[in-house]
Amino acid sequence: MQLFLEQMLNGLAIGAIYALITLGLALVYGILRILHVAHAAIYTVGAYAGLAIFSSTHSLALAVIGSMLFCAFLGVLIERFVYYPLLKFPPYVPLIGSIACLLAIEELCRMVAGPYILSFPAELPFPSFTIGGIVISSTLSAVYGISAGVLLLLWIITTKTELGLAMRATSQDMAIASSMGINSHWIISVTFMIGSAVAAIAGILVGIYYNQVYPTMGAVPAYKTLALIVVGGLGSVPGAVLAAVLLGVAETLLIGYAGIPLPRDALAFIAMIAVLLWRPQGLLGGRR
Amino acid sequence: MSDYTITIGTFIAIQAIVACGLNVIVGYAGQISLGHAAFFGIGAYSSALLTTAGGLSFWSALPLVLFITGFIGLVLGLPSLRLKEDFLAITTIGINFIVVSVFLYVPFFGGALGIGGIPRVILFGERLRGTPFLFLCLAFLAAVQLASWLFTRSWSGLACFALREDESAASSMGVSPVRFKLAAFILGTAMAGLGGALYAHFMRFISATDFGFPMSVMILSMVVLGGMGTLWGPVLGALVLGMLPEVFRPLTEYRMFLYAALLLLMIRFQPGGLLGESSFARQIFSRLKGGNQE
Amino acid sequence: MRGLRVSMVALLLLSFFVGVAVAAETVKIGMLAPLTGFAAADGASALNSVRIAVDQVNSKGGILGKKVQLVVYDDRADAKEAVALAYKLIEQDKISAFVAGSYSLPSRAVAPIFQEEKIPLVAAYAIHPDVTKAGEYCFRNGFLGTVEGKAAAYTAHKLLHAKTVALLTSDNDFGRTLVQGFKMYADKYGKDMKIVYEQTYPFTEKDFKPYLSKIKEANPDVIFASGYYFQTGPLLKQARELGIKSKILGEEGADSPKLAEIAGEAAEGFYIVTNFDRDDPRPVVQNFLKEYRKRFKIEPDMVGASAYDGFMIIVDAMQKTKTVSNSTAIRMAISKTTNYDGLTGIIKGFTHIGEVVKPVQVQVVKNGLFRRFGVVDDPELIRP
Amino acid sequence: MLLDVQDLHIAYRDIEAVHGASFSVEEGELVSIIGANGAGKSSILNSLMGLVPPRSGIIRFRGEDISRIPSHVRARMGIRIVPERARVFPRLTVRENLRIGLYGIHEPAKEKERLAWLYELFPILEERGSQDAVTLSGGEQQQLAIARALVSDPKLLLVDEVSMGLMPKLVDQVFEVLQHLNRERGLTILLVEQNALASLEISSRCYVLETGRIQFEGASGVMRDDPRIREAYLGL
Amino acid sequence: MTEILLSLREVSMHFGGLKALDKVSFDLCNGEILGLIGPNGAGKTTCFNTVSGVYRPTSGEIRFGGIRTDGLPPHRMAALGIGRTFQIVRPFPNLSVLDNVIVAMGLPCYRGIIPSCGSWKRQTTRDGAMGLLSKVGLVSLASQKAGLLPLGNLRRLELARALALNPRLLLLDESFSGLRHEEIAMQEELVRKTRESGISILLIEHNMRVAMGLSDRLVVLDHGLKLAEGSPEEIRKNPEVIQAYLGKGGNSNAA
Repeated sequence: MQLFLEQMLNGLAIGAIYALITLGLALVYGILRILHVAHAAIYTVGAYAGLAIFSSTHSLALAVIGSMLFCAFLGVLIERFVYYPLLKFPPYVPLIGSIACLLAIEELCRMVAGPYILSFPAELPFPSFTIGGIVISSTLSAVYGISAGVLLLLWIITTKTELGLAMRATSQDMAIASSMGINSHWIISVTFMIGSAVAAIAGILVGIYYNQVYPTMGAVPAYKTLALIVVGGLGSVPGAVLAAVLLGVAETLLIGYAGIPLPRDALAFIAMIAVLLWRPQGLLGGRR
Repeated sequence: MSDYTITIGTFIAIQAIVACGLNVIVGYAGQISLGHAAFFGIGAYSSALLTTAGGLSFWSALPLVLFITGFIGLVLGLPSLRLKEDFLAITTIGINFIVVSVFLYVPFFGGALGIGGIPRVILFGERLRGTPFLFLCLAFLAAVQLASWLFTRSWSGLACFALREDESAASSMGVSPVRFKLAAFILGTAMAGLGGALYAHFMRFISATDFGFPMSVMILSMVVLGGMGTLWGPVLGALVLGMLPEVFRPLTEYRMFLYAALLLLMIRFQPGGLLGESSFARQIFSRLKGGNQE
Repeated sequence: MRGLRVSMVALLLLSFFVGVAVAAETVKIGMLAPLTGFAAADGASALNSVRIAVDQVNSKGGILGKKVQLVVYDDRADAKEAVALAYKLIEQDKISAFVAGSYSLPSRAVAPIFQEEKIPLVAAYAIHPDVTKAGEYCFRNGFLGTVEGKAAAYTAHKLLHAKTVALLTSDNDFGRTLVQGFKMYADKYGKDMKIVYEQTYPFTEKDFKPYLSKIKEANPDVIFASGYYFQTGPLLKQARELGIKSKILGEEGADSPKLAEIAGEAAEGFYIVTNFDRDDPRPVVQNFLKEYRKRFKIEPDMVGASAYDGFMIIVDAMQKTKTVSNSTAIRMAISKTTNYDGLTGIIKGFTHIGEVVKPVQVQVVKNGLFRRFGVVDDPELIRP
Repeated sequence: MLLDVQDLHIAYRDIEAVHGASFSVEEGELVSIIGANGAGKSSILNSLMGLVPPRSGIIRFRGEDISRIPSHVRARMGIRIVPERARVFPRLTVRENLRIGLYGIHEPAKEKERLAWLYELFPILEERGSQDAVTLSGGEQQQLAIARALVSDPKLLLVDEVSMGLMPKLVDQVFEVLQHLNRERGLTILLVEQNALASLEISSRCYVLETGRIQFEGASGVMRDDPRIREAYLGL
Repeated sequence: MTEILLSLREVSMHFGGLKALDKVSFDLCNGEILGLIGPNGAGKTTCFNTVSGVYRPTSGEIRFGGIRTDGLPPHRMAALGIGRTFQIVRPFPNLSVLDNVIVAMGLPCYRGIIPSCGSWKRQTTRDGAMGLLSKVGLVSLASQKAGLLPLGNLRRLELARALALNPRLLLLDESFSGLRHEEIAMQEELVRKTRESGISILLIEHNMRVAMGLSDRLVVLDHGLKLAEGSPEEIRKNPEVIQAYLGKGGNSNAA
């Protein structure tokens, strides 16, 4: 039982990290219907930018804020330069553009920061707990705390603010939203900024959690998150978050608890195909 | 010709064959497939297993390889009947990841160690390597191009074009979407299987990582950049994208960045492909011809 | 677009001139390393170390009075690229010998080519058995997985006195053969050592808690955790976080200065079996360490050390036979290498299939640095 | 003149749907454009709102040429649309749909007053306030679409086929509301309708559109008995 | 005596709670032009789609030439002899006008594996297609890309495509909408000629002038129900129809 609970806690942490990375992708997909694979590159840049600022200022807060700003800018840059002009083409055209972006940014990171894995020696100011003999380490509680905080903040932004309302309206009917006075291109850019800023947080968090930052750290999330947004229901942000958490727990339990040696990266896609057969609109997706 | 050039040429020829296969699916029938490398891999693995464990020769294994990849292509093409656009795109990515995992985790396929000791192709008693093997690949490429050409001239091909352009209109004209989409999948994946078989017997050992998603993206980029749905587009795309990394070779550490950046620029400014509608090449060509359509 | 085209042409011309300019009396030794892509860090280590070797040789007057020139290309750890580049090295650069500074996949692909062209090949750290099986021209300075696996088992059994062990294996060719070696030893000598847990994990794994929680239950004396430093680093950290007290033993993949950086405190007392002993007092080791730290501002690792030796073994053979072009003679000389004073230890020689015979080093992390813990030199174990 | 349209051409790709429509709306008027389906009515309204770019022609709103400015700027100038088939935001609640109508307007006191007035006009919207709009019936969605357009106090209301798919009783209700808004509140309305007689009843002037061209216009009272209308619709 | 070619018996089509068609029955006789009319949202297009095989009706029975066809997919309907056009034109935009017609000429070849491997680039096929194009007056545009044609030409192209199937029944879905006057006249002429060649026609039309002028009989739908059926004169005088069309205010002035 204790083992099970420990595994659950681990799974939740992995799921929370997946959720942070998937979030931006789901936001972007919801509004532009683009498979934004380069999101994973922004996440990588986020980790590097955070590390660079942290090494020069020794302030984690500054690092997080600076990295978020930088990534927001990068996200908008990709949106304006690559996606927006390619919107009228079939979806694989922006997708190839996106993958080329991912590759170019990965290589750029390597050229700037070097090929070696860098460590991210920051302390996350979170306490550790012991509940009923189960230790929740400070890194684990940091992952919970930060992701819960980010998700909460995002929930507040999307449901309680005028901006969030405009974002949701734009993703549901862009033309009508703009006929209500919403500058939809600006809203698209804002969506990219928010998604990219969250990716920056995810990058820094993962960098600290595993204490490593390296050029290809986005390679696995880049494609796994695609499966997650399908499982969640294309375009549904809560669905993507739910799918991410479920996948984290499922992976952990299957591998660690049940001891089934499964190819972990394929699991997401196997789950995806199962979901598509059972509920083609995804967990929380509505009919379109 | 040096063996270096021959090797590059052989890879380009093999990739062109695979790209032609993808062109049948994406360019002719209008179905998105982002997992084409999976079929490239299935072809390579089935040929490798048939010739090593199965003890067959390349030539007797080849029809089986084409059958196997075509059949699996048929099965995995089934989602294209129900799923549209992005769902289909991501599903095909998923298929690629799952197929690679199967190669990697099922001991029958050699697992992480891959399959080695694949025999060379023997033709007229000669063990083919170097230039003769390149010519073999080029001959197969010619055959694939011929098959593509014949396909575009066949009623099946026309049916696929019609489906690509407008599925409801096509089906109201007696074109069964199921039958012809699957036909395109079978033909396209069988071509990928042929490419895979050639690859296996050229490299003489294979491992799952050769057939991952990045390879699929590479093949799709070849088709898109060359000009989707054109006969020569995939070949041109394979040529350009196959040679670019070699052209950039002197730049060592910087070459992959330049390659990616160039790919990005090409897709950004030439999304219809180098041979596609309104491409620079076409515009220049029509200007040279003195055409004044505009 | 225009500017781009112009610069591309310029680049082509430039590379052409560079190619012509160095055609003088030199000995060319080729090397492939992954300088871009996911394996770029190892490629950089290998290249850095070999550059030191080249400079050391040239500063002493080269080989038989001729300067050594290293021709290196980036293979991205991709077999396809490696094959083409092998031909490029052979035909265009006309190299006399080759250092395989890349992973198993590309090395395995190029070995038969060099064999056919009769060009001696020394693999630095590629571990797939097929590399040397390509023929008599192919040698390996790194350990076979089975050898290192046996040495690891010996270390656990004899040096760490384990009664129970857990095996957590990276799921790639190396990890699999390591476990094979480990079990070979355990079956033969280690009847009193019980394997209480065994599991493989995928290459991309970063989160080991699911496995570690299970291991914690089994509570073994030693955990043999194979994998690269970017895997074992987090693994160590997570193991200590979970309160696992078992000793943890890794392998050469974890031999990187980055390991201690990643794992921090948790790296203390972590053992590895590897082929590079930093506390070796011999001048070849200490000079290399000094030079490397000075030039690259980073600690050297086993990948680099092994590539350095791979290169130096070739140079040594050339000097002994007094030829830089007679590849048969060079090959013979390499195969007859005995008690060579290498960076990675005293190389006792090569077996008839080209596998190196040298002691396996056991290192332990103390104050963030790898220090000597012991040596496995039982010929029973280190002879493949 | 509030709205003045000169020689408007609208094309989708290469297919021209409207070939040179000219018409105008005075402040305080309720004008209808009627015509059978496919005549190009919706295209005209959409291009007034900026959702479809006109191929050529001039759209003047309060004297300013707005034919090239983006939709959201037009919305902020006081043009609002009740789109065909309502097109409410399906996964926003009724209240949120109304708040979208207020986007960019920050006058809390006035907002409250307008919402209260709209809830009085369409009580069902207050009742269903926290439901997702997709759960409303067709008629309720249509009411929501009208309320969403009205909540911002527009200068010009464009109404597109509001009677389509509604029960006859509801059609009457909706038209009554529009008439009330025009007469009592002085709201300028441009109505596009297939239901000719109902829209003639409430409008003061009327344009008859046939196959992308305005065929004739006139005061609604006169037009009602004009045989040409019957001809346009029933092919008599 | 005319025999019945197409018959609908109590055909219903429900989408969720919406009854788009509610127990609609009517017959179409051989050689007849039957008009299907009704105000927007009356269920005409739904009715059409159940006949052409796009939808499987929720209940009811459709027979074509005596064969039960409800639930058959569109390509089977085409093979049985039903050609159709689309309300929103659906050309194959990147194929030439000629090739658009040739697609339909392949109907006999699409059913078997061997015939479908045959070449479509044959002179006889081409001549046949050109013949159809000359019927609709598009010969001069044969090599143009269909996507570049104006609407009027596309409507005629769709007609030529449908005729290339050699159908017994032609379904025309608002194939006059969006056309100019002179184009409408031309199209009407084409439809009449088609009927004279022995092809029966079911048409949906908004333009009442056209529907009344062409049809032998009319079926009026409103809110998914069959409101009336009869000759154009009867329909024109039917007060329910007038109200359905012009709205409530119209009853006092029924002509």
